[in-house]
Amino acid sequence: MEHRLSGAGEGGFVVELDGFSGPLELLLDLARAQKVDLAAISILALADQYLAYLRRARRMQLRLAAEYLVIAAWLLYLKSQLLLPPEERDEPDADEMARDLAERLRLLDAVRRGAAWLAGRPRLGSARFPRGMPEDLPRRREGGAAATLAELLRACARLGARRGGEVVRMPRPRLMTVEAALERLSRLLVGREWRELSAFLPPDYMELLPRRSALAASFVASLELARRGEIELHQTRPFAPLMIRRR
Amino acid sequence: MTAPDPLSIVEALLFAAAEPLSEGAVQEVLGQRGEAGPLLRELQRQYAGRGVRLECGGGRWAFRTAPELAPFLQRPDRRPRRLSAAALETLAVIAYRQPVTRGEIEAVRGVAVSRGTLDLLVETGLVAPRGRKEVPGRPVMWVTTPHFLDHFGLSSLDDLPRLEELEGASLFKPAADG
Amino acid sequence: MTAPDPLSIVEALLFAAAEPLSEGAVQEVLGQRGEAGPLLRELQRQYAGRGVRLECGGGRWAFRTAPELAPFLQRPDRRPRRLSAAALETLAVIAYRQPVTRGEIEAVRGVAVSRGTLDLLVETGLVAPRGRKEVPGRPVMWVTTPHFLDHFGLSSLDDLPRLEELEGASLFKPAADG
Repeated sequence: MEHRLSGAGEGGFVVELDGFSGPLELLLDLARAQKVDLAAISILALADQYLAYLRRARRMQLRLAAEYLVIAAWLLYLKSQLLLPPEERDEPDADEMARDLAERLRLLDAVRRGAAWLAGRPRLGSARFPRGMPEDLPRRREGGAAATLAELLRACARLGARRGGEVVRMPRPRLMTVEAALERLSRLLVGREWRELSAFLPPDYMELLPRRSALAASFVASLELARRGEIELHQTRPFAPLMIRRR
Repeated sequence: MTAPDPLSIVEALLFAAAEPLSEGAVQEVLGQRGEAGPLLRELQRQYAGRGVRLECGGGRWAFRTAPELAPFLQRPDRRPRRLSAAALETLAVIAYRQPVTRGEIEAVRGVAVSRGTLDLLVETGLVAPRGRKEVPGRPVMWVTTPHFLDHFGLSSLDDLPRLEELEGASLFKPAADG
Repeated sequence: MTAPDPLSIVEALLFAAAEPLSEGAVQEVLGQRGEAGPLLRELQRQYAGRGVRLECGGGRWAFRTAPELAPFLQRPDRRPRRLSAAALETLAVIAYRQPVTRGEIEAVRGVAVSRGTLDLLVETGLVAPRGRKEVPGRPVMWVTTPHFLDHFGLSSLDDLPRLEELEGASLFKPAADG
């Protein structure tokens, strides 16, 4: 089955494959060429068909949309896995991946048939017509508005587009910075006796989040002071209180 | 397919027509399938006494609801009012930010909200006042009504796409006319 | 003035309306004069086989011209907006998998839902947002509307052929079972 390749895509050079809106659709069309039930298609044959198709497209010096190449790479990998005996595969679920792909193709196929079925229905306005001169009688309560959901959503979208100029103010969280902790520790730590690091946390940082931030900042500050050789750190076991003293 | 009944063709034609049709116009559609004159009169006879009549005025034919039924059909006293772009936008702000004061609506839209706009939205039953904001001046806050959901066929306010979705996902991205 | 026939009231009401009416709306107009349900079904019976039919889609009733008369009623100025193949396919995914997120539609079709496709479907009143999926990002889910049924002449979503039926069709018949 031969397909024409034509039509310039929006990007100018990237060419969409004629009639296919994506790789999955191309795969479906190729699968149909196998003329078997979709449940029984050979994924190996399909991978070969797909790759051959893309090679032809490239010979015609068409640049393919990236998504086609991604699927090509994936199919190539899947093919390599399917060809190996199961015990030598990197991908233990290669058969399952192949089944998934067949399943997706079947679903897409069914949905496309559903779309064709809908298109063939006697549609309102082309095969069935409403009253040409409605008399606007009913609905007593409808002294109301005439606006559609689409109109409302369009108004919403206009708001969204304008939102750029809006200023959002958030309360500044009271968190301790490492700089502040460094300054505080250097100032408060005097004498050479061991003291608990937590004893140096500011007393007004009692809520959970500020307290954690103060502890974390003080810990980092203590590491920095130790690195500078100004203090010593000591901990007897994991999670035990961290003791510090000036050198 | 069996050939359609010419009377059915005339009936459907008149039903769907956007204006009263002359006998000649009906004949043109019928072609060789029948004679417009007798068919129109037969149709008129069939509809006599029903809720709908086939009327002929100035040589043109049209279906009309029976005039004596008018009192029972509850004609609305007002035609539904079209909402202006400004009104729709105000409605959108209320829908997303409710409860919201008029000042807050103006801050979002960047323009003053005229009294008439809010009045119209209240009259059409789409929004209603709900309490006051505890700030200086105690301005009224506005919310959407259950009728709002009903009118737009939404099951809850949650059905409205978020502004980011409208923006990012291209849904109703305002075109250049925005 | 003699009391009007309730069947005539229902007939006139539906004839006058542009949009389909629910049984409840008809009952509201009827008041104590009759029971909407049986009257609607009687009217539908009377119009069966005529040029105009009383159709019921999603529980809402409307007169529509008989589909087989379409060739006589085509008017170039009244064609509905064309739906592209992509739009129809998107619509089919929504119809079959509703409620469904944009991401799920894309997964089925294997391509991004292009800008404007969902807009068009909302614009034509065929789909609407309904609720959100409880996954990260809480994306909006999409469903078909009552107008979707009216537009395609369906009485309910059950009228859609089942996907499994569609799957087997024509092209994929296993070649004479080996």
